[in-house]
Amino acid sequence: MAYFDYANGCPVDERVIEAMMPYMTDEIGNPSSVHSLGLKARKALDDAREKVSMLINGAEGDIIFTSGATEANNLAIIGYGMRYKRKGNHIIASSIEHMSVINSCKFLQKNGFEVTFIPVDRNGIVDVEEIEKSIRPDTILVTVQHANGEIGTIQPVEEIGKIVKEKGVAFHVDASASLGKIEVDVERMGADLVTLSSNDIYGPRGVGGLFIRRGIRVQPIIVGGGQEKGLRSGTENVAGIVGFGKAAEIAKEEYKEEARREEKLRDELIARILEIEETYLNGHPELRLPNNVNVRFSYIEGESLVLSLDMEGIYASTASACTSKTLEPSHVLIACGLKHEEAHGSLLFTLGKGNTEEDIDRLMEVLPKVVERLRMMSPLYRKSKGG
Amino acid sequence: MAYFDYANGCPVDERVIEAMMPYMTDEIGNPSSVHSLGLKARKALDDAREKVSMLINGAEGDIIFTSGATEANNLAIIGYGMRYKRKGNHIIASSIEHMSVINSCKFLQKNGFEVTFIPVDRNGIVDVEEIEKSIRPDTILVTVQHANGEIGTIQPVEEIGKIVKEKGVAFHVDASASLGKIEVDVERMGADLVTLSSNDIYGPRGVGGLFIRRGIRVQPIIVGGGQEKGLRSGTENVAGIVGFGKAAEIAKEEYKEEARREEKLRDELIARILEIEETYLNGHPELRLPNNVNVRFSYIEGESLVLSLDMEGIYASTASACTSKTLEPSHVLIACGLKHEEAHGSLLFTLGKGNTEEDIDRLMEVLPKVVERLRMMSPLYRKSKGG
Amino acid sequence: MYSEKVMEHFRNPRNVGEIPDADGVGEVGNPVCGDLMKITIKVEDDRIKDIKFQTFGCGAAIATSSMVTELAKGLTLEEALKISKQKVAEELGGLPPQKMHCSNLAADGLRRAIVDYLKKSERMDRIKELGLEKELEKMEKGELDDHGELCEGV
Amino acid sequence: MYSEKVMEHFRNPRNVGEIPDADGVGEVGNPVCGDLMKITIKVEDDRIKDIKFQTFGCGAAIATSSMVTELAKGLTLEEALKISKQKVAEELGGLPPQKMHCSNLAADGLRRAIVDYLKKSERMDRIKELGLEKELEKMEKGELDDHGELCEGV
Ligand SMILES: Cc1ncc(COP(=O)(O)O)c(C=O)c1O
Ligand SMILES: Cc1ncc(COP(=O)(O)O)c(C=O)c1O
Repeated sequence: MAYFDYANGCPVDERVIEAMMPYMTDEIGNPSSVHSLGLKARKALDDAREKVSMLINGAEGDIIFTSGATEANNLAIIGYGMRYKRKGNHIIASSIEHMSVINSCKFLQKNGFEVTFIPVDRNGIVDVEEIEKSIRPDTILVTVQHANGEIGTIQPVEEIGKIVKEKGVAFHVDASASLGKIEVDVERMGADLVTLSSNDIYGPRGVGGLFIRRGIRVQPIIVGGGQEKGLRSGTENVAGIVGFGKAAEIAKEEYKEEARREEKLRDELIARILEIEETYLNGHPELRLPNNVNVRFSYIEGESLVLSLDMEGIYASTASACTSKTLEPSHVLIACGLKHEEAHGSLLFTLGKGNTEEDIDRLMEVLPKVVERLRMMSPLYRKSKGG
Repeated sequence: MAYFDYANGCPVDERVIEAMMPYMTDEIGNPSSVHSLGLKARKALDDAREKVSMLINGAEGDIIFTSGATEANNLAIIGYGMRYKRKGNHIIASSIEHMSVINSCKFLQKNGFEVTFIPVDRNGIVDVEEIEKSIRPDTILVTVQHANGEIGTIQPVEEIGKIVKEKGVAFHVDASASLGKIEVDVERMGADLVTLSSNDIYGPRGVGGLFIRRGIRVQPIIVGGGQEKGLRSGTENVAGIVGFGKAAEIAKEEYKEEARREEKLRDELIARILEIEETYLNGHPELRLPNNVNVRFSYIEGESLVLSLDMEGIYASTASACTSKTLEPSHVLIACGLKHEEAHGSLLFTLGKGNTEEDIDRLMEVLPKVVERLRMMSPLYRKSKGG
Repeated sequence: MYSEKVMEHFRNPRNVGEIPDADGVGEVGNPVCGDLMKITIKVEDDRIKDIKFQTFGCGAAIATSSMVTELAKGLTLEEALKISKQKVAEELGGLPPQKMHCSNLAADGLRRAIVDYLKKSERMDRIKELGLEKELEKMEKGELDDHGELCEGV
Repeated sequence: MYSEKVMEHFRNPRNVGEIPDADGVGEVGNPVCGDLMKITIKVEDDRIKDIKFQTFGCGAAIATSSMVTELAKGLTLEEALKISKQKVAEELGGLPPQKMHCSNLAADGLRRAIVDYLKKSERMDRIKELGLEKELEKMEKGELDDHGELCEGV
């Protein structure tokens, strides 16, 4: 077996599971309970908050824990938009944001906002000048992801942050895909709101967070008992949050070395895949997450590639996992200017801690054959070869 | 140690942890991934959905998994209200609903809805006639909890369901506190939307669900990749959901016997506590959750009681755990007509699988002394004794 | 997502390829939508003597193509025209709802191959008899099959 | 929630009770709000010779009461009047924000006990000197202390 789908699902680090376990069995106090078990739970939350904060240099703000990156993106964009709609109702987003950002923007559109989606170049880099030009007196928020989970492209968020700040507009950065892969420093980014995800750093699923800079307000989207300073109600998932905290602590310690390791594997993998004829790299050749390999193969379709690899115990994917009902190709690849048939032929490999040289050898034993087999089945291939 | 705070925090059943574990370490596919690990994850979700559905006789609808009961209540009330606001903008709720219901109603109020809160009697039973009288042509939703987590009172939801159905209005029932304690049968209740909580049945925290009857629509409150049939976006917390499913399976098998056991302990505990002078039961004497003991002690304040018991390793609470900043007493007790000072003097014991006769003996060794000590400190007590 | 039967056909697709001197050729789909199929048939005594497919597309597209060729082989043209999308999906033990329309094209491809055969053998009477004039018209105009319109990418 | 020092005072409150023939009595709070305190003092040579408290309230209310009696014992009236809520909270290693106002009443109770003593000993001049006329007025009208108005329950 060789697993190359870390962006869509990560195992939980054993040390994280160990840290979580007591909070499932013994330390079961509710953080809102007055007694000492409640106090312990409260302390565990504070401790996790501190650890996550340390990973992102977040001392100038607070972390609000959520059920994941999607909820954090909703809270950031819908929550900020609805809170400040009297100030202005224009927001700006890149066109390759995750669907949770795009659909949050669309929610605001239905509620009287105007949204400007900024184009990206062929490598997926957002047009910074266009952002600057699009900022109007009624613009209240700019949202740009740190890195794209699908094509791996890293955005010039520092540069964008500076421009946005100069204009006095709030800046949201979705760092779900970059956290634990490259440096996420909310100060250097100049970000006011930053979305974080636990599973992407080998923490449990069902947990995420939103960094909120001091002085920035959002309106909650889930209301109730007033937990998380009133910004996110619902009994806190203590074990999950403790796990996220532990994962953040481990990431801080280990991610740089691991990133270097994965980067080497990535570069080797890209080089070897591109040896297959009529195969191309998607995303930026250098400004790219250390664990991301996104390629396209002419004449064949991604899903059948994934299924063919699956038959050999190799796990890859076509794009960011979301339950697209429309069978449309990834909006990210289309935004990068790929033709639909090119987008349909794309394949995503994301590396993680478990991957080794051997995995790559195993993959490269299988992949050329699979590509060849599917091409032989494809009417497009025959045509292009003069059929 | 004796833990009497199960309503605010439950340990996770060991069998549940065992069921969850593989989905944290090996079966890490994303349910939206095409490959076979994705398929396994998808099957695990379906399996959990089936198990939760079985527990509530939910074949006539679907379960949407959420991050907890709070989110499910938000989805039910805000989601239903916003979806059907063209049909009418009046909703009805009991006055002792959980804050996640009350604040969802208030959210709708701010968005053009009118909300009628129905009073309850001294025992916490909602005034059914008043519900019937309050239904107007523009009423679109009635929401009444199955049982109250704080005073344990069980509502006549079947009767209410009938009335509501006759009027052609949708019926939401918050069954978070009753699930796994008494029978929750969505058909007998005649409910269209039912809120479920995982931790209350010894499943993990951070997971809940909303039963949605076929034909009923809600607008999502968290948007993104379109998971959970588009009603709840965000990568599914597979391990957590599997845990919830396993907990539901166990509950179906075991809850009745356990409820009988706890009921006996409860009755003994109530009888023995009421032997302390000037002590009274809150909530209904019979229509009451089998694990709920809520009592008030004249002249003393609840928090100091909780802290005093905590010093002896006994864990109880004052009310439903929410992070009240206002120091106001429980809105539930006030709605039952208690005076503020009575509400302040209330104490909540909730029983669970771990409790034994010995726990009760231990508690009853300590409680009378603690009450006596605090009363001796209280200026009210001295006064009443002719001071 | 897919049934065992779908996966079996995906793993071992029947009748892959192109008949060199085919009597009829049917093409459906559009690479823009992620699906393109080409069916070639050999006909003898109004019976499908041989059939082969080529497909660019997802697992469902490949499996349905394979299934259609298996179902059609040996049938009379009239019988072969009765193979519906529904039937193909059933024989495969069902398809995911979102795959029913876009990736289940092979029956249409077969239909077009038959029309092409009848046209080439100048049997317009038979085309009329079998109610295939509209299909022929579309093919001559180079129109996409119905599915093309479903695909938002076009 | 609470500091160790708070818990220590909660566990072992100092000076609990009521001085039977007290020279001054101060009552603050309102059971409706969940807090009521009664401070009794014995005064000799304008010095607090003895002090006791009774409190209905939460952990913070009991701990702050205990702390105030400990701080005040032996001080001159003038010194005792300088004990602020802030000081009490500091001495306890801090209080949770939501407990600062409502449950931290004991300094007010002590003030009222002192006013009561001065009034009973007919020392209106001293009351004026110490700027306590307003407090006296409130007490005579049976008005609640400031805290009563904070409490939404009233
Ligand atoms: C950049 C980015 N943002 C947000 C998300 C959403 O994360 P989740 O589905 O865990 O909520 C993802 C997930 O892949 C992502 O890549
Ligand atoms: C009746 C009821 N509904 C909803 C909730 C909210 O549950 P959670 O905080 O787990 O979201 C509770 C929690 O105590 C409850 O008792």
